[in-house]
Amino acid sequence: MGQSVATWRRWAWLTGLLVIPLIILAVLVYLTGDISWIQRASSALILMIIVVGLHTFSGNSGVISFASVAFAMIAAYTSALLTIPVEQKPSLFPDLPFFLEWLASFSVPVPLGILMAVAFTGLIAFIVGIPLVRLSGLAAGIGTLAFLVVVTVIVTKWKAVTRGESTMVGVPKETTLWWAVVGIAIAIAIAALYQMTRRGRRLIASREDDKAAMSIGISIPIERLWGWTLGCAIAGLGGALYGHYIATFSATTFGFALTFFTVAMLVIGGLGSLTGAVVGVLVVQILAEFLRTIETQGLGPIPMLEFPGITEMVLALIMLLVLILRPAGITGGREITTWFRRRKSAPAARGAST
Amino acid sequence: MYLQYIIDSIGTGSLYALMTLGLALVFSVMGLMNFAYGQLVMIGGFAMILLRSQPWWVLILGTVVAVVIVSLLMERLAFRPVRTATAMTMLITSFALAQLLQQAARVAFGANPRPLEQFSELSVQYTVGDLYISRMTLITVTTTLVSVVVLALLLKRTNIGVQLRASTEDVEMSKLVGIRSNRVIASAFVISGVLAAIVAMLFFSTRTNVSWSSGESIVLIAFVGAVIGGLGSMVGAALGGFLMGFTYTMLNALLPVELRVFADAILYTLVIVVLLIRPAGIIAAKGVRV
Amino acid sequence: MSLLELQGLRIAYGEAVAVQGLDLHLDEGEFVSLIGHNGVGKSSTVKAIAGLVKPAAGTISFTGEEIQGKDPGVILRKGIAVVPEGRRIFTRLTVKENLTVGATVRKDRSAIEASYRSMIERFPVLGKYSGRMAGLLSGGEQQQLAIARALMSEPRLLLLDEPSLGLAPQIVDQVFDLLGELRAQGTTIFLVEQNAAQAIRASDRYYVMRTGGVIQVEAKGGDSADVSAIEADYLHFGKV
Amino acid sequence: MMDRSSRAETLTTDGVCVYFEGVKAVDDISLSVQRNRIHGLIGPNGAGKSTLFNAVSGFVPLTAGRVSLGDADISGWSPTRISQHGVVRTFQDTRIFKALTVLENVELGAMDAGLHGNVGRAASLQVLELLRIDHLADEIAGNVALGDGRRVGIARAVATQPDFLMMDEPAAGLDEKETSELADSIKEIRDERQCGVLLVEHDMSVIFKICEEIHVMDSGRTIAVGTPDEIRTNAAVIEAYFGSGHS
Repeated sequence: MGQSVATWRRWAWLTGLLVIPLIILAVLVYLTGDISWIQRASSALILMIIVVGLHTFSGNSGVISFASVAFAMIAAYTSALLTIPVEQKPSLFPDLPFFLEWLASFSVPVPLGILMAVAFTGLIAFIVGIPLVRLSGLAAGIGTLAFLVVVTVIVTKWKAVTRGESTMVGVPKETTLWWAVVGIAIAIAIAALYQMTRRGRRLIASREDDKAAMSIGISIPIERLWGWTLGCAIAGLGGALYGHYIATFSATTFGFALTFFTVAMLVIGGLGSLTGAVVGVLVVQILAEFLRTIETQGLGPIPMLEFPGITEMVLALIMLLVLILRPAGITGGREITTWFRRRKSAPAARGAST
Repeated sequence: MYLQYIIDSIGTGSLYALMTLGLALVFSVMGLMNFAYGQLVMIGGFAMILLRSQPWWVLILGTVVAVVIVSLLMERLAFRPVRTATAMTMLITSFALAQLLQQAARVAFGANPRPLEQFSELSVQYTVGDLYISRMTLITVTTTLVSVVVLALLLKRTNIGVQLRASTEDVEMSKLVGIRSNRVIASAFVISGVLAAIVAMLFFSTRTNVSWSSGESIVLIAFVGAVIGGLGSMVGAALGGFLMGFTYTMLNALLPVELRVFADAILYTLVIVVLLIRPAGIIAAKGVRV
Repeated sequence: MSLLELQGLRIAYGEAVAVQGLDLHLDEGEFVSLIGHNGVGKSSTVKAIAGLVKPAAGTISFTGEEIQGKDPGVILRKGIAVVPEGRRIFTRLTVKENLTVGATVRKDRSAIEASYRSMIERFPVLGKYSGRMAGLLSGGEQQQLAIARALMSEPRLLLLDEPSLGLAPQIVDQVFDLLGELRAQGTTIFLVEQNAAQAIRASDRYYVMRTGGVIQVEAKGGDSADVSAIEADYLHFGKV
Repeated sequence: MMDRSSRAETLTTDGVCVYFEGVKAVDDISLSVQRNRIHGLIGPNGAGKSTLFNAVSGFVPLTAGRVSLGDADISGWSPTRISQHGVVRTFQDTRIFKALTVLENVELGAMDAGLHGNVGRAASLQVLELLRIDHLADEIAGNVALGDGRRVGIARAVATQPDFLMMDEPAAGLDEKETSELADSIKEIRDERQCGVLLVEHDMSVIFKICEEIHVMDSGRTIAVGTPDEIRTNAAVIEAYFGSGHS
């Protein structure tokens, strides 16, 4: 690609600074040997992949999307359909439509299934992206939300292929904490590379100032389509891993609640930076687990508070406070690497930007 | 046969139109898409349960007052501090607020839906030839028409209405002529709250229960309707909501049975098509920040 | 005591200094202009007086009271009404609504109604189109409306930012005639203009603002020798 | 990115009109910018210069008339396409990418000329040097002073290797020293890059110092075209700047 050395160095720094602490965290959790903590860490890391995917499009383009969970859902179902053992298929999917009949006698190992699911998700994203990326602002929000509804309805009602409202069962349960760690490392590495190389930087330019971007020959729909396709594929990676993690799921697993939580985590972390995506998920997830522990078993002197909804309620309240006190999110939309860079050029950092 | 479908669709469409109005009004004065609007309707539903045994005028008044108070608190505590933040931050703030209210209702009223005793006097059916018109449809259509007219008169004829419209067009200039933006925005939230209470009363009168999650589907419809209709224009918003309800009911009536389950998918695909053709909505208002 | 007095005014947007060390004053009943070309900080000065930007340093006193950094509504209630650059009438309000909204700070409805009637007497075209959407008026009519809207608050000081902007020459003449009439009727006017010659001729005194935000001259009167000196300086014709 | 082997020699407008709701912002303007020449476009505030500028660069649709680049009709093209074909503009409010560094801003411009990675970086540094802001390369663009920000915006446009560079009031808000340095820089850019320059500017010192031809607009129409010496003494120009009552 002919990237400059400096670009590669910055990529390595950003990826390392984000991934290494996550690996350390995962190892520490693993060493506790506590199954429930390992499970929580795994699902948090998988969720983080979806949020990194969301950041890759929304963070870099500044255009809101509610569709990343829809792509996670598509990937989870695709990978499930590809990897469920052949012997179970006739009883699970007795009425496959003619163009999908080959699925009944077809099964691949889970890693391959995940890869194929990610590729398929990327393809779907590319196709629906051609019209969708032309929308901006609230229209983009509604357009992607409408897409989420369409996917949800199809998944819920297309019984022959998705088992409809019944849960998907027989999905190989293979995702472990280590798979999740590898997944997030790949997602972060790709997302970091994308935003430092020319396509990503053009998309960021269009976010910063659309008119200026056009004035130097940047085609905003094309750059958005790239970011959208890549971001949706990354979200697909998260979705496929999640499918093989929980093994039984339905459309409601990937509903509005998850959608809005992923968007909220991104905004709370700080929209516009990969660091924000990672930090947002970590902070919200740790907080949620902490509250859930109080709700179900109490914590130290705090008694058990067994009201359904109390965890979500307090979590929402805290999210609200973060947004009110720090509207630009915890990181303010800056990457972890800029803290180092800023120090380097400290004498020139005059005044505040407006 | 078709006429019957159209009558039913007009009933649903009117209710949806009313849902979008309150949302669009707040959007037009402060550029906020208030996701917590659906929770106002939900709160109205619970207020109805608590006041069910009271005389009808107490029930109506109590519901309106309860919803308006929550609407005002929302503005003061959550939205005023983020008024100058990005549209995205405001949107997510309203989402967090919606979560907070929803979960608070779950904690307060329990996870299971609470039954709401039916209003038997509303379920009367009238027969005209071979057409059926329920009293509820008539009430809904009338209420919507009256609300739209009252809102139009309010915006057109009163000082606060003129100030609201001035602020909608140019916030800085409206400050320069001495309009107190805090008061104007608060009054938009009051009107929005009244509309949400009316929606709650119409909506839950035909349902048998109220649940903490009741507000979710309502806000989705209102949100989508307001955007495709045209934000910042009240007529556009009402039209968008009406079309959502009308089209949905017609699709359910006219689609062949095997496709009927996909009515939502078809409706939302149509929404995407409308957005692509007219990103600013069917009736686009000039100079609205999106 | 001056009606309006700016002392050591400094306005900065982050790193960019728009106005530096500006001093000027204005007495009751005077017509004073501030001229200078684009980008020298004239509009920033107007915004600071109107309360739309907070000065970084210096004071703005009105009737002896410091008003810098106060809200626009507060400043308007003290008696400074603004006719902003680009007019900024409310295009989707009717002409009459634009005028009544201009009187937001006043309470007495019958007095407002009386002001409205006197306003349409002075600006017959506004009476003629009172029920029309203001966006349908021509540029000159919109400028009259913007001035009338500001007058509806019964200000002690009328502050105008580039009222001639984008208007045809005859219409500009009309606007200046109107300002002259207002002056004759005792309205205190502070005019910020790029159209130097007409502003100089219309006003009692004028200030010239130069890049860097420093007031270079405070000249009196409007005799022709003075004007051509300013003109030379203004267009930089002499420096080439 | 685009094949610029056949570089156009002229950028012309023929009878361009732009009306907004009945207001004739630009009314029948014909002008021609030659490669290797610096053209000034002046006129009082509200004369329609910016609208014309936006129309030529594709940001505002034409009501009538035609914009041509060499023999090609570029009326109605998107801003992206126009800039890809070598007509690149700057903005009065700089519109630099504030969150990126100065160098990254300019590199984005270089990408339009097909220069990436180390090559693009080297080319960008060269442009920064030409504009004498190479010492700011690693600054976050949002943190630089106004005058430097203007130069970043110009550098970004120059890095696209334009055939025609359109500058919208580059000297607004700069002090006298900065303005004079900027004028020198514009001349250097033209000399080194062999591009045509269309310069909208209020500061007459810049216009008279570097322009070879000046086009004067008032109320949407052309009132004079000529060399600096002709314009300086043109009665219509003086009247436009000082109002009809004067003379």
